[in-house]
Amino acid sequence: MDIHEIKELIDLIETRDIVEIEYSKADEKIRIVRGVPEISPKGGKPRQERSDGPQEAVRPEEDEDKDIISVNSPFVGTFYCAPSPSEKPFVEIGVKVKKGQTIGIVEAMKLMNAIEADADGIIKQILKKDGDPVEFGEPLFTIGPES
Amino acid sequence: MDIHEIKELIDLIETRDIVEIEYSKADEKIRIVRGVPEISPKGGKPRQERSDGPQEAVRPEEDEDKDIISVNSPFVGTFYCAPSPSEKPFVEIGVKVKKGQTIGIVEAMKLMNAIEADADGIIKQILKKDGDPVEFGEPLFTIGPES
Amino acid sequence: MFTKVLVANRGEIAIRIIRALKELGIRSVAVYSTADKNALHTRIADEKVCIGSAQSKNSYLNAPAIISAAQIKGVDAIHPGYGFLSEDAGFAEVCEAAGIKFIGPKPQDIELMGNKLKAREHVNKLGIQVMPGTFQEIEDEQHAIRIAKEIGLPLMVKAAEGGGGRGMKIIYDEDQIPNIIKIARAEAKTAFGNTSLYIEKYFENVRHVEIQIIGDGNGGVVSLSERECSIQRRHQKFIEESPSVAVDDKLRNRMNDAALKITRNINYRGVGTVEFLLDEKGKFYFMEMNTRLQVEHPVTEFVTGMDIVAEQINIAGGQRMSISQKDIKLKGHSIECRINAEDPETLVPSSGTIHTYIQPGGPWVRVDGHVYCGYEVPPYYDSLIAKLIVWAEDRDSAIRRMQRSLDEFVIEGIKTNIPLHKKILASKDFLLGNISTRFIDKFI
Amino acid sequence: MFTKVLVANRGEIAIRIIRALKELGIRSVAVYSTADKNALHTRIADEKVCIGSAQSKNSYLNAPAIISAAQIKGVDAIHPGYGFLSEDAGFAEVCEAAGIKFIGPKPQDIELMGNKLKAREHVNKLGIQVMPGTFQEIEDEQHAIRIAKEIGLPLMVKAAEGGGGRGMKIIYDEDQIPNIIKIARAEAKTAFGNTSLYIEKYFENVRHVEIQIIGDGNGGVVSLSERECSIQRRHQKFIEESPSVAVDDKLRNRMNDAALKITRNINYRGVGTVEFLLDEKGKFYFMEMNTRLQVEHPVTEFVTGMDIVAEQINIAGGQRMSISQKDIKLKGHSIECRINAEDPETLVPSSGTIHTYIQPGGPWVRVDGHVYCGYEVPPYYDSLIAKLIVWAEDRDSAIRRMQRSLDEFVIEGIKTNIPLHKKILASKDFLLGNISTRFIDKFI
Repeated sequence: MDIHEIKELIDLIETRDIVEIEYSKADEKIRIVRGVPEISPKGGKPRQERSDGPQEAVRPEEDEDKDIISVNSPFVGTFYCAPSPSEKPFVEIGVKVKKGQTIGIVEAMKLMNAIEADADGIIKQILKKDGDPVEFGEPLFTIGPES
Repeated sequence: MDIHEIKELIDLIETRDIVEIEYSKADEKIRIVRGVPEISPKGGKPRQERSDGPQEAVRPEEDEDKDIISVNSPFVGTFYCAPSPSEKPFVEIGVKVKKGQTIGIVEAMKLMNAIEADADGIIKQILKKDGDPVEFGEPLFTIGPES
Repeated sequence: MFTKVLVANRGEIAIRIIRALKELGIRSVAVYSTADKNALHTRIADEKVCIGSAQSKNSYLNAPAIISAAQIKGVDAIHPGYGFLSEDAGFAEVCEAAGIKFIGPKPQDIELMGNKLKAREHVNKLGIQVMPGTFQEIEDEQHAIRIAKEIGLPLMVKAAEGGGGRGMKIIYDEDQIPNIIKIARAEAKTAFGNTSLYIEKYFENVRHVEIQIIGDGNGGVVSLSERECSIQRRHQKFIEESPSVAVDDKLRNRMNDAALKITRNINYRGVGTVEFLLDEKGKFYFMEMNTRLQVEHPVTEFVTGMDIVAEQINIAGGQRMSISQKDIKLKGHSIECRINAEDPETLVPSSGTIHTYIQPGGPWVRVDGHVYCGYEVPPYYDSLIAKLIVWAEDRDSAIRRMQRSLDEFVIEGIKTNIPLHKKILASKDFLLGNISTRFIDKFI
Repeated sequence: MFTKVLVANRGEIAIRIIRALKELGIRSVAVYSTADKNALHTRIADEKVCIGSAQSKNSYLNAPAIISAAQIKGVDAIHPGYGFLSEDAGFAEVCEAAGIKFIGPKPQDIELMGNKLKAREHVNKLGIQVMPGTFQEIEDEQHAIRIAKEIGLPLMVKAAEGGGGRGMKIIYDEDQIPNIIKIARAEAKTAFGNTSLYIEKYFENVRHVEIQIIGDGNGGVVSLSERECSIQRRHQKFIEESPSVAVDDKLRNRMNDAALKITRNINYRGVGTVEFLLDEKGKFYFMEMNTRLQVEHPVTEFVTGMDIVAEQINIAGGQRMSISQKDIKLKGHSIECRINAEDPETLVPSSGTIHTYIQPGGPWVRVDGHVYCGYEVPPYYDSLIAKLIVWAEDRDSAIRRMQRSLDEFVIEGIKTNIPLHKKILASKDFLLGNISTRFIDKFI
């Protein structure tokens, strides 16, 4: 390994979320350490909510499964799972959807805003119930790949 | 690896976000550690003194030389280096002292408190001048071993 | 009275309002943008709703999202604070149309005072001296040049829909007129969505003195007297006090009367501030009226003992004024320093994480802030992070109290204007009360 | 007046005094123990001196070190704060002998009031009702039993050199007498260096109401009226207010008169507090007098508008009273909650590092504290870390303001008594003012 290779490694370490690279040759050993554990903001760590307002939305398990995507509410308003109270829900868990397909509605100020699937796939979770209030950015659905 | 390569590595470590480079040759080994942000006592780090009161006493280099000991003031008061203004100082730098020997005086409320050497050795530093005010715990002398 | 109120704002003023609501036993709903997830106002409110992304236009200026949040939370009223939607007559109307009380003036009063030309006309008709200048918008450069010849240079070009110190340009030289008109029009278009401009005389050595009024919409309007707001930087207030050293009892009465005339005439409801320029001879000129709660309301609270925000909420809830004009007496002296997260030299806003935060305290010191140790100041909003307000028996004591409070205030991790405040407070001219709207320019 | 003053204390009261000195334009010198290297009082003072190791007896109670520090710093006066050396007549004498003004009463007044038996005698002679009990110290167990028969059980055994709620034992049963006398004597010896005990009647359902007075030593003594301090835990005050719901104008005048009689008689100089027990029928009994600044002085500052610490310093500097009795009017209502670093259940002091600290703010909220985010609370001293004081137009509003302030107060990393304060403030009996010195016992 020469100085250029080392430079390349440094470029890598700087641009990627990597903090440590170890490398041996005989019998090859490699050690790459990813992004520093967030040094939690000591002193400023916001404490747990004590508001009795809505709790933080349960994040879908994005991290656990990279293929699962979350469809979030683009508006603050009221979530509806069906076009009207007398009709069937747009989707149910396990149903196959196409990108762009309407899968729910968020009403804000009497305006019905269609919520569309962001990707092709299977509805994995429906995180809100019909008539639930939703905030901006709150996850409504998760969509996963066909298994 | 020659001196130029080492210099280049030093340049690298200085200019890039890197805190550690390890390198071996036989069977190649390399280790690069990226700069972990200083985990300074976030939030609580007391800021530098802005008082115009006495500055923190310069600590004698205890850490650098374990054999050097510091003689600190046991009282808040006024330091004197001699028994009386007309007499010679108890000690001077380079003088050999015995444990228990009087090497200075701290006056507090008209009482003269003898300051004794804590150990046998040589006076390395006299950190206060005659008549200086001293605080509790402030270093007055350092004593080192005979060299 | 209300049982639940949504606060359509952020930062220190949202906190101020939530505090008042709590003290009145009214539930509070905070709204926040994604950038304000950890903001203090969301933590002290009883409930909270995320209304949009970081950019103000998507959240705190997003009227439909705010109304929608109000509806899903079932609130009785919305308090707009200052800035954002507080002087948007359309928003006030939409609130009322949605059956939600707007805690502020009647929409037509917001509109009247929001258009500076209409406001000037209204006040002029009442026989109160307005700033010398035009009552119509400027047609073109030639028109502006004619006006310049008529009232004399220097002049100030203002946006008719502007206000609060924004959208203003000074003309010192006739040659500048075409160019400045062009720039001002473009800026007014961007900032206020309206190209209307008008021209006022520009006075150099004057004070900005404003009168705080409050009306119940049932004929009751009282004046809480003046605030001295001459210490400004780039037309933004920097230090405010009450009372003003330049105002004696006689002048105070005259200014109060003028402000009351302007507002009683329209049976004003809510809090408002009538801004005057005061010249060296004690002559005052109407500039504009702000139809909302003011940043600097605490100095008036300190000297009058009145909780202005509580009174504002009570009045919006249908109560009558709790106090009559004769009960209002100024006691002692109060000063406010606006603590901004900005470079004190360049005024560039400073964002980042605050890693040390020690607030001053002790007798007659009030801090209205929204930051804390570990808080990350987002780059999207106003740079005001705290207001430091003190009270004392007299002005000299108040200045000394402010000085020691500024000395105690430790904020590290971001830059603030505290060093500049200290310099001003220590200056002889400030101490003597020799101040004008150009104080800081001369001072720096 | 003074040019430089040494503050012989730590914590919030050292800070309070340094603030007053700064506002008066007097240089301040902080003293500190090695455990208080990073303490806030050392950071806001103009100068500072380390006077000894962590244990109070080596530093804040170390009179020679403090005098020596005063001498090397060349101060004119020493302010002792409360606790530590503040009621040590010997220290006051040593100060004066060293040519340093002691900011406090004349040594003989400290001594008179410091010996509770002498104080009782002094007050009794003036025709003011003292607590039923003895005027001599208890000779032996038999003597104590005779007294018990005379004035009836329950009784309180107190240390003659005690005070401030320390060194007190209640006797409910005659059989307990020998044992309690023995224990009390041993404790008094350890705590106050003196075995003298005396006995008072113990009242169960009474209030602790005290009168704040201030005298200039030149014949001027004024009363700043009462503080209600009945909410106590283990004889330590917990919540204080002014005025007291149990005191009407007539009773206030009578209590003020009694306090003035006691202090005018000795031409009292400095601030002081005359403590009374007040029974349900409005009858009051002299308990003791504290010859120093009181922890709870801020509630009196809020309702009178007087800066008690500034006045105290001015008087020690030779000035006359700035105010006469007729100018003192109580306005509104003030409440103080003492925030202690302690387990709210067990009362065990809690030391450690504060990693989150968000202080309440806004209108009429005052915090006198000495901790900050990142501060390590040392285990050596009193558990008081902050006083939260509010003011409002009336008691109900003040309670609501205190409630919202307690809700806002975030202290993490150590345990505090905030949860207990919240419980008390929310209780119906507190709201109705149905309180007595046994309130917390009954409440928990």
